[in-house]
Amino acid sequence: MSMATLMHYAPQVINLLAALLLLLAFAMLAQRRIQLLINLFAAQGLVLAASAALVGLVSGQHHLFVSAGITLVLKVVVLPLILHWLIRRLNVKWDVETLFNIPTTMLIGIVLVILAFNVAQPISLLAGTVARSTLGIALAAILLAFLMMITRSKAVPQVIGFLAMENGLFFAATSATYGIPMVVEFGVALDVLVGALILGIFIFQIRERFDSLDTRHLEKLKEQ
Amino acid sequence: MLALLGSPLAGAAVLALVGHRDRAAELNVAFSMLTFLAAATLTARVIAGGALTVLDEQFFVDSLNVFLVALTAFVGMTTAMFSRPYMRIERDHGRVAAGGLRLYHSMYQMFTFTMLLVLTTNNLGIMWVAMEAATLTTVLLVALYRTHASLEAAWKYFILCGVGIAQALFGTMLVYFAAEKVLGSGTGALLWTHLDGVKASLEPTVMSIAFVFLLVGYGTKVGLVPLHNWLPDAHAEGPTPVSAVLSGLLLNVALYALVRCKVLTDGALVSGAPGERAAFASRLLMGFGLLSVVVAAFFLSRQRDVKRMFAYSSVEHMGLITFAFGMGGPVASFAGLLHMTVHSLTKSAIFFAVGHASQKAGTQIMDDIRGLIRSNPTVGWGLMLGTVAILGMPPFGVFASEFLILTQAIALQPWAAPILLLSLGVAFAAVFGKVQPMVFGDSNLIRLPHQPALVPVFSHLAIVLMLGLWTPPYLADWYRQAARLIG
Amino acid sequence: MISAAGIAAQLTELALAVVLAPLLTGWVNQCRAWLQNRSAPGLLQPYRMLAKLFQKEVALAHNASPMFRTAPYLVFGCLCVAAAIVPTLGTDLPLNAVADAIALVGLLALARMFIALAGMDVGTAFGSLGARREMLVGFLAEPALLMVLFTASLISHSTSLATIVETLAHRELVIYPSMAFAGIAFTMVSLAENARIPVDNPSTHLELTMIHEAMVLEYSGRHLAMIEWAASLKLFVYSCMGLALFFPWGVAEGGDWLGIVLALPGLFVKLAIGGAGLSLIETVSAKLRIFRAPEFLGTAFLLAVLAMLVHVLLEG
Amino acid sequence: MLASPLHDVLACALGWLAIGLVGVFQPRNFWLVTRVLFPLGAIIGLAIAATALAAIFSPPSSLVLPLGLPDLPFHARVDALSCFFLLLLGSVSAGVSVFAAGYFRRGEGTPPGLQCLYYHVFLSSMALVLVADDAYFFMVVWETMALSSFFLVTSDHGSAEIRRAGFLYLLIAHLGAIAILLCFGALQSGTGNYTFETMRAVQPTPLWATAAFLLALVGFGAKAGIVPLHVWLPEAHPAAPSPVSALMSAVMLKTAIYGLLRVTFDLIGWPLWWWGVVALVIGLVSALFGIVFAAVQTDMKRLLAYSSIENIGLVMAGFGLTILFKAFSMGALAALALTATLYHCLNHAFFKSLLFLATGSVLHATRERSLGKLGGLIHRMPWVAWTALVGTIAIAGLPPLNGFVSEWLLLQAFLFTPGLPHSYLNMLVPVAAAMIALTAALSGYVMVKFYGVVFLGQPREAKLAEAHDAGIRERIGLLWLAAGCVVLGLAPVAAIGLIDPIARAFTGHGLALGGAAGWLMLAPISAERAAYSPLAVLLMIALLVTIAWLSVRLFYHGRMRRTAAWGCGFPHLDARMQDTAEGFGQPVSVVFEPFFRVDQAVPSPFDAKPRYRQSLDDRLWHWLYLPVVRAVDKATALVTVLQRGRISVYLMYSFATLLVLLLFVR
Repeated sequence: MSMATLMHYAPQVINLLAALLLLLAFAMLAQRRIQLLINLFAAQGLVLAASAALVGLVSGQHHLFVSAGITLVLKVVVLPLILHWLIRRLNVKWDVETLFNIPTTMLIGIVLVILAFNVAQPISLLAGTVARSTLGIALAAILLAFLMMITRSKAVPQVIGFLAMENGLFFAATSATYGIPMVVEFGVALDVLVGALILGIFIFQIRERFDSLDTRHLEKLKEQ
Repeated sequence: MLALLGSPLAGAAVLALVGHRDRAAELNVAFSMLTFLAAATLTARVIAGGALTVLDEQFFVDSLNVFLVALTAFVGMTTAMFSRPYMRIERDHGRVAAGGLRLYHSMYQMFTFTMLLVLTTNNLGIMWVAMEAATLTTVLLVALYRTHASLEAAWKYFILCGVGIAQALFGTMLVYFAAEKVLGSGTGALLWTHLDGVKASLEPTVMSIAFVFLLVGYGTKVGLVPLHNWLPDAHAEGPTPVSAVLSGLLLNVALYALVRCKVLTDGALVSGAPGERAAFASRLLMGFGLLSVVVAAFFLSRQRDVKRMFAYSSVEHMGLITFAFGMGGPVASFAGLLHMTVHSLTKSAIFFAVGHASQKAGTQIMDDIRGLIRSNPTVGWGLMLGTVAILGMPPFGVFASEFLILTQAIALQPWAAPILLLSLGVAFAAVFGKVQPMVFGDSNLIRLPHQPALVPVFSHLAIVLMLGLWTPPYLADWYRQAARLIG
Repeated sequence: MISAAGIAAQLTELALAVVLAPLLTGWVNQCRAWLQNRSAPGLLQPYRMLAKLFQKEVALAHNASPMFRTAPYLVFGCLCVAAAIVPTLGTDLPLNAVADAIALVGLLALARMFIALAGMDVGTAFGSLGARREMLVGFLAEPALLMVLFTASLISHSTSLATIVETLAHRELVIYPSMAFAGIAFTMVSLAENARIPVDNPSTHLELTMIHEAMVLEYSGRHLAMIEWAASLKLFVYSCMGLALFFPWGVAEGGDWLGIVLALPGLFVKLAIGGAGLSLIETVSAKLRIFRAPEFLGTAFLLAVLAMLVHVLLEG
Repeated sequence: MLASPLHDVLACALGWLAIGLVGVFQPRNFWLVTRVLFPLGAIIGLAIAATALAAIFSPPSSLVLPLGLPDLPFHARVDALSCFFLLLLGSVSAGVSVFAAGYFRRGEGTPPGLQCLYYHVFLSSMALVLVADDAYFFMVVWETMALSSFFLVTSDHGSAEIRRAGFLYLLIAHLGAIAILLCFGALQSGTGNYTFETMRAVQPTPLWATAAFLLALVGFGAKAGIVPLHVWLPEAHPAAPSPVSALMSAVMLKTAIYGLLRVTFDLIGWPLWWWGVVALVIGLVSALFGIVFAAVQTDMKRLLAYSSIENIGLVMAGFGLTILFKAFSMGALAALALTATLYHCLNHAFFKSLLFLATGSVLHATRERSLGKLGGLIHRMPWVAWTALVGTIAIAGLPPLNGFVSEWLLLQAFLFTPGLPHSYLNMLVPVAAAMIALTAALSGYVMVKFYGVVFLGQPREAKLAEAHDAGIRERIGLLWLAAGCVVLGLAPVAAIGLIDPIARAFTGHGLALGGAAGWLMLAPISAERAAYSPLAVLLMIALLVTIAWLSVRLFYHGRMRRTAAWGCGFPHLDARMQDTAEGFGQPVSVVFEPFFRVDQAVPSPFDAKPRYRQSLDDRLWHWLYLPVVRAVDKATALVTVLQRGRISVYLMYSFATLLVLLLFVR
C-alpha cells in the first residue's frame, strides 16, 4: 500500500472508525450486562487507538503513535482487566438497571447526536485535519457517555461511563487537533489511571460500608 | 519558583514515608512554612521585576497568579498550623486511624502542590491535569473518616467533579484547536502567554463553544449553581482543615482557571464577533454568579450542619466573585480579587473556629452547639467575628469588596444590584440567626485535651479587618495590575 | 411696647381671677340649685368653704411624699398664670407675649399632671383610679381644646390670645362658620375639663363614678383648699377663654385705660350669663357612664378638627 | 486644640476607641473600667460637645484620611449639621458615661472590659457617622455602630429573649443598611464616585432622586424605628443595659435623622413636595402608634422604647413639613419646621436618656423591670425620682421644660401651613395638627402612668423596701441630663441660635430671633403671631406658688398630722389595690382598640382561682413581618428541591446546563 493510497483512504477509514466509536457508544448506552459493558469499553479503546495511530500515520505527527500505545495499554488492557477483576471480586453479576428504559435512553441519545453535530459543525468547517468531520462524533460520544452516567444507578457502570467519556475526549483530541501536546497527554493518562484506581478503592469501601453498590443508597446527604 | 513547587512535593513524599509518627504534624507545618517562604520570595521578585516565565516558558507568574500563590501558601500554612491540634484530637477521639494520618499529611502537601501547579503553570493542559489531580487528592482527604457520609460525599465529589472537569478538558482542546490555527501545532499553542498574545485572532465561534465547556468544567469546581451539588457534602463531611482549604483555596484556584479562560474568550470575541456576542463570556459569568448568590442564600436558612451552612456561604461568595469578574472593568475585577482574598481568609478562619467548636460539642449540628463564648471565649469570638465578617459587616474587608462589587453593579448592571442585596440580606438572616445562639447563651460544651490553635483564626481576621479599613498601597497596586490583566 | 395700662390691666385681671373664681363657682351652684328647684346656697358659700378648710389641720397619709404636699400649690400657681394669660379686660397684657394659646393649654396640662401624680402618690385605690380617669379625660379633651384654639389662631394668623381677641373683636365683623363648630367643641371640652356633668359630677361622692373627687380624696385642710380654689380658677379660666374666643366684644384694645374700666362690667355680665348657661346644661343632661366619656370627648375632638377643616375650606 | 475642629473630633473618636482597647486588654479590671475609663469617656464626650459648639458657626472643613479603599479613601467633613449632632452626642454621652461608670456592677453578664470596648466603639462610631463624607466611610461606621450596639444589647446573652431581640435588631439594621447603600448608589447618578462631595455637586434626575429618598427613608427609617420598621426597637432597647438603652434612644436614633437630613437637604438638595407628605404621614402614624403602644406597656423600658417611636414620629413629621415648605420655596417656614425638628432631636436626646438612666437605677435597686412590681420609690430613691420627674415633665411636652418648646415650634409650623399651593395638602394640615395634639396629650397620660406607677403610691412588692438610691456617679449623670432638660427648656433662643446656621444652609432662611425681647422671648416669626418665654412662665409660677404658700402660712398655720390614708374610710388598704400598669393602660386599649391584636382570657364566675390574662400584640407583626418570613421560608423549601441527594439528578443538572449553554451559543 503506497503512501498515496493510504492518504486517499485514510480519511474514509477514520470516518469509519468514528462511526464505529459512535456505534459502540450507543451499544454501551443500551447494554444491560456489565461484563459486556466492559468489553464494549475495551473495544472502544481499541477503535480509539487505531484511529489515533492512523491519524498519526497520515499527519506525520508521530507522537500520536505514543498516544495510541498508551491508549492501547491503558484502555484496552489495564482498565478492562481491573474492572473485570473488580466485578469478580465484588461478585457483581447482576444486570445493569437503568433509570429510564432503554428505548427512551436511545431516543434521547439520538437527539444528543443531532445536537452534537450541530454544535460541532462550525468548528469542523475550520478544521484542517483529515479527521475534520469526526469532531461531532467525538462530542456525541462524550454526551452519550454523560447520558450513560446519568441513567445508570450502580457505581461500576458509572465508572465505566466516566472512562468512556474520557475516550470521547481522547478521540476529540486526536481527530480534531492531531493530539494535544505530549506533556499534557501524559498528565491526562496519569490522572485517568490514578482516578480509576481511586474509584476502584472507593467501590470497595462503598461495598464494605453499604453492602451494595447501588448509588441510590448514597442519598443520605441532602437538604430536608 | 522551584522551591515553591518542590517544597510541597517533597513534603508529600517525606510525610508519606514518615507516616503517623508524632512529628508528622510538625513536619507538615514546617513544609507549609517553607512553601510560604518560597511564595513570599517569589512574590517579592514579581513585585520588583514584573511578570516572569521559568523553565522554557512552562511556568509563568504575573501579578494575577502571584497574588493567589501568596494567598494559597499563606492559608496553606495557617491551616497546617490549625490542623496540628485538630487532627491530634481527632486521633484521640478515634475518628481517624494512624494510617489515615499518614494519608492526610502527605495528601495535604500533595494538594498544596497541585494547587500551586494550577496557579503557576503556563500550560492550559497542565493546568487541567493539575486541577484533576487536586480533585483526586481532595477526594482522598474528604473520604478520610471512612464513614458512610464521608464516603458518599467523596463519591459524589469525585463523580461530579470528574465529569465536570472532563468537559473542561474538551474545552481546553477546543482552545488548542483554535490556537493551532494561529500558533501552529505543538506545546506553544497551549501556553497562556502565547495565547494571550494572539487572543484577538482566535476563532470566536470555537472560543465561545470552548468557553461553554470550560465554564461547565471549572464552574463545577468553583461551585456555581446548578453545578454546586458536590460542594456542601464534601465540605461538611471531610476533616475541617480540608473544608477550610477547599473553601478558602480550591474554589479560588478553580475560579482562577476560569478567569484565565475568560480573558482569552473575551479577547477572541471582542475582535472577531459582532457587538452582541462580545459580552458572551461576561454575561454567562454574571448569570451563573447571580444564580449562585440567590440560590445559595436561600439554601442557607435550611441548614442544620454548621460546616454545610458555611459551604453554602462559600457558594454564595463564589457567585458574587464570579459576578464581579463577569461585570469586568478595573473596579469590579479589583473587587473580585479583593473578595477572593478576604473570602478565603475569613472562610478558613471560620472553619478553624467551627472545627474547634464542633470538636467541643462532639457534633456539627448547630442546635447542639451552644454558648461557645462561655466555655471558650476565644473560639466563640473567632466564630462570631468571622461570621460577622463573612456576612459583609464592616469594618471587615468582606464589606469593602462587597461594597465595591455592589456599587459597580449599581453603576453597570442596576437590575442586578437589588437582587444581590436582597440575597445578601436573606443570607444574613439565615447565618446570623444560627450562629448567634451557638456563640451566645449558656454553654453545653466540654473542654478539649489540646490547646486549640487560635493564631490562625485571629491572624486571618486581623488581616481581613485591616483590609476593610486600609489596603496597603503595594497590595492595591498589585490588585490593580491583576485587574488590568483580567480586563 | 407694653404700656402702663397693660401692666395695670394684667394685675387687675390676675387679682380678679383669683378673687372672683370662687364667686363664679358659687354662682353656678346657685343657678343650678334654682333650676333644680332646690334652695340655693349663698353666693359666697365657696369662700366660706375655703376659709374653713384653711383653718383646719392637715391630715396627711403616712405614705404621702413631698410631691403630695407641693402639688396643690403648683396646681394653683399654674392656673393663676393661665388665668393671667387669657385676656378678659384688655389685650395689651405683658404676659401675652410670654405665653400664647399653646402655652396656655400646656399650663393646664401641667396642672393636670401634677394633680394626677398627687392622686397616685398615697397609693389608694381611689387615688389612682381618679388619676387614671382624669388623664383619660385629659388626653381626649386637651387636643380638642388645642384644635379649638387653632381654629381661632388660623383665623387671626396668630396663636397669641391677645391678637386673637383683637382680630375677633376689633376688626370688621365676619361670621365664621368654623367658630360655630369650635364653640360646640369648646363647650363639651369645658364641661369635661371642669368635672361637670355629663362627664363628671362635682357634687358626687359616689366612689365608682368620681373622677376629680376621687383624685383629691386624700387631701385635707389647706391643701384641699388650694385644690378647690384651683378648681374654681380652672372654671374661671375656661369661662374666660370661651368668652375671649366666642364673645370677645367689650375687651379693651391696647393700653386704653377707659376701655379696661368699661370692660369690667361687661366681663361680669358675660360671666354671669355663661355660668347660668353652664348650670342649665348640667341640669338638663344626665351623667354619662365613664366608658362613654371617650365617645363624648371624641366627638368634641372631631368637631374641633372639623372646625379647622371648615376654616380651611370655607374661609381660607 | 488641634488644627481644626475636624481634627479634634477625629481625635476624640480615636480617644474613645483607645479607651475601648484599654478596656479589652483589662477585661476583668473592674476598678480601672469604672473609675478611670468611663469617666474618661465622659470627658471626651464633653470635649466633643465643646468642639462642636465652637465649630458650629464656622464654615465646613473637610479632610481626607489615609485609610479606606484605595480609590475611595475616608473623607471626613464637619459642617453645622454635623456639629449640631456632635454636640448632641457629646453632651448626652457625657452624662450617660458618668452614669455608666456607676452603673456597671461586678459579676454581671459580659466582663466590664468588654462592655467598655463595645460602649466606646459605639460612641466612636456614632461620632464618625456624623463626620463621614463618603459612602464607604459612612457605611463602615454606620454598620460598626449597629454591630457594637448589637453586642451591647446582647451583653446579657444568657436569655433567649434578649438574643432574639438582638438578632431582630441587627437584622433590621442590616436590611436598612442595604437600603442606604442602594440609596447612595442612586445618588451618585452614574458618576461612579461615592464621595458626598460629588453627590452634592451632581443633580440626580427626579426619578433617581425619588428612588434615593425612598431608599433613605427605608434605610434610615429602619434605624430610627418608624412604623412599620419599628419592631426591633421595643425589643432591643429594653434588652440593653440602661446606659446603652439611653444612648441608643437618645443618640443612635438621631443619627438616622441626621442621615435623612443629610441625604435630603444636602446630597439631593431640592426635594419634591410629595416626599414631604410621605414623611409627614409616616411621622404622624409612628407618633400615634408609638404613644398608644407605650400607654399599654407593662415593662418600664418597653414603655420608654415605644415613647421613642412616638418622638421619632414627631421628628419625622417636622422633617416632612420641612420638605413641604422647602419644595414650595417657603424658606422662612421651612426654617421654622427644621428648627422644630432639630430641637426635638436635642430635647428627646436629653429627656429620654435621663428617663432610661432613671429606669436603670430603678432596675439596679429593685431588679425589676415590670411596672406591676414597682411603686413608691420616691421614698427610697429620692434623687432618681426627682430627676426623673424633670424628665417626665419634659417628655410629656409640658411647659416650662424642653419638650414643650419643640412641640410648640412644631405646632407653630403647622399653624402657618395654610397657603400651600395644593388644596389637599391644606386639608391634611388640620388633621396632622390634630394628631400631633393628640399624641402630645397621650404622652402626658403615658408619663403619668410611668411616673405614678414606678415612683408614687405604695411599693407593690416587699423587696422594694430594700431599694437604695443611686450612687454618686449615677446621680451626677442624672443631674447633668436633667439640667440639660431645664436649660433647653428655659433658654430656647440660645439653643435655636445653634440650629440657625443649619437652617440657613438648608433653607436659606433663619428664624427672626433678634426681636424686642431678645434672648428671653422665643418668637420665631414675629411676636405678634406667636411668642413664648419659658423663663418668664417659670418665674411667674414660682412667684405665685411662693406667694400662695407664704400667705397660707402667714394668714393661717402650718399644722399637720400624719395619719393613715383615708381611702373613703376603707380600712384594709394594701398595695395591690392600686391601679396596675395594665389597669392604667386599659382606657387607651379600649379607645384605640383597632391598633391592637387583643388576646384575652376572662375568667368565668365559677373559676376557683380566677385569672385575667390579656396580651396586646402589634398587628403589623402579623400583617407585614410574618408573611415575609413565610414567603422566604417557602422559597427556601423550593430551592431544597435542587439538593435531593441523588447523584444522577446532579449529573443531569450539569448535563442540562451544558446542553442549554450549547444551544445558547449556537
